[in-house]
Amino acid sequence: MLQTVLDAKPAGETLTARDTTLAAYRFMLRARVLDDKFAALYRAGKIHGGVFLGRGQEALSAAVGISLKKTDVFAPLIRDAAGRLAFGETILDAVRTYLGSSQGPMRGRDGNVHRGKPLEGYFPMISHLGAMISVVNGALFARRMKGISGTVGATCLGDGATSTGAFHEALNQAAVEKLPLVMVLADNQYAYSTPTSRQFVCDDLADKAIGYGVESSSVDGTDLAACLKTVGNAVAKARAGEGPQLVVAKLLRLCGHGEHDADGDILSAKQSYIDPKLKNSPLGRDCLKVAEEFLLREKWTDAATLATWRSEIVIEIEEAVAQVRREPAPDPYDEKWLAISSAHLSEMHEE
Amino acid sequence: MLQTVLDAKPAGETLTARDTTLAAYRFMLRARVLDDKFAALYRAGKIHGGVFLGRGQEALSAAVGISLKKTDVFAPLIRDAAGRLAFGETILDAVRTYLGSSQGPMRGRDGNVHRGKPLEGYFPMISHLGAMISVVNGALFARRMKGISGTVGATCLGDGATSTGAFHEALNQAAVEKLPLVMVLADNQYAYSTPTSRQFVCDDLADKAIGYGVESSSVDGTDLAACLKTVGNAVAKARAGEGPQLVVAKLLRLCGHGEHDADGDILSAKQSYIDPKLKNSPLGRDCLKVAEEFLLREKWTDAATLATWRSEIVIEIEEAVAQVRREPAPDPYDEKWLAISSAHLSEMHEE
Amino acid sequence: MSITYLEAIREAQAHALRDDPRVFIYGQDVGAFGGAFKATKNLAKEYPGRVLDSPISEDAMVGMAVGAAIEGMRPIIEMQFADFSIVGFNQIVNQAATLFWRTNVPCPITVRLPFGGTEGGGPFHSQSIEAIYAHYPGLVVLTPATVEDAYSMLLEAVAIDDPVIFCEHKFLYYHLKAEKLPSEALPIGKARIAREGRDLTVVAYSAMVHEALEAAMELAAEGWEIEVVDLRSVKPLDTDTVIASVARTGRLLCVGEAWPWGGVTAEVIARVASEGFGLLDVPPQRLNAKDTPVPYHPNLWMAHRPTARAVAAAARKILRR
Amino acid sequence: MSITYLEAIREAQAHALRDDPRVFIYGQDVGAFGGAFKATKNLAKEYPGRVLDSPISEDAMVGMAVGAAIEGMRPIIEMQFADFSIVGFNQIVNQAATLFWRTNVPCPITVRLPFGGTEGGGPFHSQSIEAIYAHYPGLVVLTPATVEDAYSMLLEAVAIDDPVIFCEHKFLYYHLKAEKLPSEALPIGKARIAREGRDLTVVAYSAMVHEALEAAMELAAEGWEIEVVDLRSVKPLDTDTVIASVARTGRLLCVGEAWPWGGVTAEVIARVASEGFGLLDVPPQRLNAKDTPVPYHPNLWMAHRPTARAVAAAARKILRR
Ligand SMILES: Cc1ncc(C[n+]2csc(CCOP(=O)(O)OP(=O)(O)O)c2C)c(N)n1
Ligand SMILES: Cc1ncc(C[n+]2csc(CCOP(=O)(O)OP(=O)(O)O)c2C)c(N)n1
Ligand SMILES: [Mg+2]
Ligand SMILES: [Mg+2]
Repeated sequence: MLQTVLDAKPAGETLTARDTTLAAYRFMLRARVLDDKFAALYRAGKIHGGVFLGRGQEALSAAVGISLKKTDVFAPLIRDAAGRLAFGETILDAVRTYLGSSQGPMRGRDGNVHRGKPLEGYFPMISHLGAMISVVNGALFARRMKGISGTVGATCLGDGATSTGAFHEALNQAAVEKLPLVMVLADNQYAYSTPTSRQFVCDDLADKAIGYGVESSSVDGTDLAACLKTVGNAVAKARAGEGPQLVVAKLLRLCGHGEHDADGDILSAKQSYIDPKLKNSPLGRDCLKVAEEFLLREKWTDAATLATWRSEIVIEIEEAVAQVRREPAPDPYDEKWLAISSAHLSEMHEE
Repeated sequence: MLQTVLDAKPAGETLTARDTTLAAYRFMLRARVLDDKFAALYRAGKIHGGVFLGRGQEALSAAVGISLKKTDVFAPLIRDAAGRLAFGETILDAVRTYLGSSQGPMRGRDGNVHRGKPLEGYFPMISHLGAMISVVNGALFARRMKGISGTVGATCLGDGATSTGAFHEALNQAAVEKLPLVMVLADNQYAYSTPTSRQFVCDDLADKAIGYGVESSSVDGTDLAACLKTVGNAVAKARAGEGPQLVVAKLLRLCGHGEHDADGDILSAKQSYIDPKLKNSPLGRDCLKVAEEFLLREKWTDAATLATWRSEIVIEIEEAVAQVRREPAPDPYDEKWLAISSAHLSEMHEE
Repeated sequence: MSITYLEAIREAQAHALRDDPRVFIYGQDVGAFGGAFKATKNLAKEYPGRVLDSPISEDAMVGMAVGAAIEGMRPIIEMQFADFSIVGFNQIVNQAATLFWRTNVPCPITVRLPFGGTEGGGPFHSQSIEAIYAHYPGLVVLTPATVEDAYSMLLEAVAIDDPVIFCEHKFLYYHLKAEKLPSEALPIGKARIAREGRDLTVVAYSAMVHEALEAAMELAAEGWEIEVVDLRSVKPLDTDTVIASVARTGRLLCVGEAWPWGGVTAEVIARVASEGFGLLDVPPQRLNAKDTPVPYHPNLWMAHRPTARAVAAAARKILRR
Repeated sequence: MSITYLEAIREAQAHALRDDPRVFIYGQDVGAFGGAFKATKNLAKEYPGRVLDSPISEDAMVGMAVGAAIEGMRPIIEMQFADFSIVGFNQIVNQAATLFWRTNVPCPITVRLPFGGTEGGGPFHSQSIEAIYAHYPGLVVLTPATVEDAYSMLLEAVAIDDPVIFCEHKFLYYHLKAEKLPSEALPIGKARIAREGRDLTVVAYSAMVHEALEAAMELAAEGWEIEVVDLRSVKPLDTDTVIASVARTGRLLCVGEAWPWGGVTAEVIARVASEGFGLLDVPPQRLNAKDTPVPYHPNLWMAHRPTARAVAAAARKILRR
């Protein structure tokens, strides 16, 4: 949410493209540094289970988060550290979830990218791909029933997830109900190791919109300014009641599928399953560098400021990690082992 | 299958449009009379469970069945009596299944439209809509692996079933594997009572093909000649290796969803949920009458012959029903209550 | 006046819609048409905009209910047949059922499953699948056997804060009748002694309660007094009431219409064996459907599912030990 | 040479591909990449055209396997995690599992489910869902606990004519090792006495066999002789071997990593209570995971699943009665 960043700004002043782009860039940077930290913690054996990064996808993701309002609904996926931060997630909550702190929103019950705060419109993904879309539909539907207007719901998905039945049913449902859903597809050329040629045959994922009767737009996912414009437009259209919007961004995953997947990291693997041609194509550009170059070229900032921002963020993240390390881990004896909220209806199997 | 009907024809002679159309018409007529008989048996309380008719959809369905070869694969749905007969099903087996005869292909274990003979490429539907498509894909895939070429797999679906995840996953799968699948959609304007406006938003279901990267064609489902041509072309293309083909036919269901659904029968209900405007539109034409008029106009047959055919079919069906009535019903004591074929691995729960 | 089990379900929904603006109904053909079984007859007219036809998208139907529940609504999802809920299974067991535990946000949705066998239903319109829902943490699974329970338990299902799988038996829809709707009811989680007896406890639920009662009548003529426990809810399962009954009778037969492996009957017997072992005078037994798909032909179907005669026969074996 | 549980699974598939031209493998990332766990490493290269990457379409993956099976093939489907098989559940339980009974045409497909908890797996990469498959008629459900069984049972799974749910435990993948692959094996459907003892029968399967064995060692130090039965296959379930063991020990503890309601432990106890009641000296007990989703944090996870310590504690209670 742009508002959160720009709270300092005197009320009434309108936001310039410069403001927005700078704010978005800073979320990208925060996400990149945070992801790098998670990767380092993973290598150091400090994280249980998987680590999933958004490297190379920060421009798109930040554009989604920043285009939303606090009162909107957002269901991010595994590569959306930037979007999450831009939507209002704190670094602390991200770290808490990865480290399983009992103080985090998931209280050690769920971890890594499976985090959110449903009552704040920030929906925590379940792992089953495509499953969050209809949940966002439901929230939007409910708001309409309650007479709340102007809400948008955004959700992110990869190219591979378009092959799920859940994706299909939910996008169609949004179209039938004419819901203000913005579905953002990050076509990063691979689903884990599987290239898009084994996933779909249409020329461009945006073609899929036609069959659902929804609007679509395509964007270069490595270009922050373009992402801001395209995603911003889609959000605006959805908010204006023009129905579901599909946004398809082309880009490349600049990391392994997860941090366990060394072969999937085109940047560092000796032999990667990622086609090196893609790396050298425009898709393979690092959106963070592209954004920096853009900002410098436009003279919206300078190199020294960029360096300061980065070091500030590094410190903030280190502090967050240090703090979370001191927080108590969940204690199984204190845990309420109840899967339902109606305690009187739950079954305790004493062992 | 055309061949079965025209077996009498000296080998080598090519089939004319006249031959094909007449053969298809006769399957339509057989299906209509058979369906009417099932409806009568239902009203007389002689059928357990539901009865589902294809009234108004015989032209399309017959066109599918007749366009296939004996060695092809066919997975029909609930409104495909005509296609089933044209693909080679006997009236006897249809009656046996509806009446639950132990001599039928389903041996009283399954009934009504849930019938087929898998080893003959005639797949018996399960009820879950969309679930048969990937099964057809699998058969086509297997044949390709085995080096068998020239096979086509056809499957039929309604407008409502396009909303299922199974439809999406399977059509996409066929596209990715470039399988010779012909998916025939009967857009009969309703799914049970639900109009297409609550089911999808695209202008025409054929638009869906684009997102899957498959070819599509549209046809007036009330026009036999058009159906034969369009479906025939699609089958030929699939057979020639051009990948999956989507055929969308527009028509109207001229019966209730099932025979229990009096309100759904636009022909006889006083007040139907079917929009009367549709009945009076070209979509509402009865394809059987349209075909008869066409045959007479072309002078490919005459009214007397049509009447003879009908009475011959009536007799054949009455005889089949009479015969099946004499066949033994399944006997629970003789039944092998084993859900798996490896008898040594099955569990017998003695009660 | 008399009211059927099906009408009770309609009335409960009308009641819920009337009293609670957060309630809405979503399912195939539930709108103007009133549902495949007419369980929502006229409700779309009476509550405009709150009873909506869904596309044939069971996964998205449930997902949307979860999202609406997060926003404070109380959606009721009608599956056209329980058997089709399987294509929405993921959203039920992995989305709805995990929400509270993961996030502390409750998920008050009700999924109505018209379930169980009827004549000619066949393999895909007859299934009793309560056990696979009960296996997952996070769900409440209800199986009303009476008109009164159909009504009061559905109302309670909508009222409670957790996802409820409401298994309404199609076989009971039309022929089960009551004089009037109840004004009070046992709470969910309590089983009911449907008939008292001291010789044998027969535990049943849903349609099987009626087979058990009929068997009890038959056995009464032979001098046996059978106690019939109607579980009402299979999760939570009221072990206490079952064990108290076994304490009185010393004998247990558990009857279910579902498949044997891991069904309600297995769970009940496992609990009684663990927690009430000493109360059992003879081995507890169970009677289930056969371990095959549900057959189409009535001859086969009647042999596939437990009937009053089969219950009586199984009971006699236990009584004679 | 030493071979892991995971390598045994790879070897079994290589063996099947080599010996039977009808076998092929289909699943996400199983091709050039060799699968998320590398269970198909190099197989795509060694058997060109027979190890194929699928789209992320579990429903269509299973449906396609059924169609191929009808055509005489022997497909192996790899689910990336057992938890995701739920979106292919309908095709498994309603399509594959009903085919033979409905049509007399067998359906020889094998669905591999990498299942069970590991550290940090969390709610959706840890599930043990064998029970919901076993509940449905028409499926064979296997749960190998050893490297040898992983190999021989997978080979047998591919060979038999029915749909097999092959539950391979992720926790055993890397750390369970054997000297060599077996040349002979118990047939599917037979349980195995993993350790002999006369004081208590502990029935377990998959990873829990190892917790049970560890508990048995711990208890041996206290003078107790624990018999551990490894079920190997949960459907069919070898009741005879279990009952024969209970006949020797008079005491039964059943351990499962799945949720309690209607799990394998319920089924085993229900059977022993019904068929071997008189052999039990004290009430049979079960030990399961807790009835909540599987937690992410190892502290919680270790308390959620039964561990050797928990097994030993539960065993002591039974032994002291
Ligand atoms: C239904 C389902 N099947 C399989 C998986 C396992 N899985 C997790 S991420 C992934 C690849 C996703 O690819 P894509 O959608 O392109 O997203 P990306 O990772 O490229 O961002 C797979 C197969 C899953 N999470 N859900
Ligand atoms: C997954 C699933 N959900 C619900 C049903 C119940 N059902 C059977 S037919 C039908 C309507 C189908 O409509 P359509 O696909 O348009 O075919 P038509 O009946 O019009 O030929 C429904 C909802 C089902 N069979 N499968
Ligand atoms: Mg991708
Ligand atoms: Mg239709």
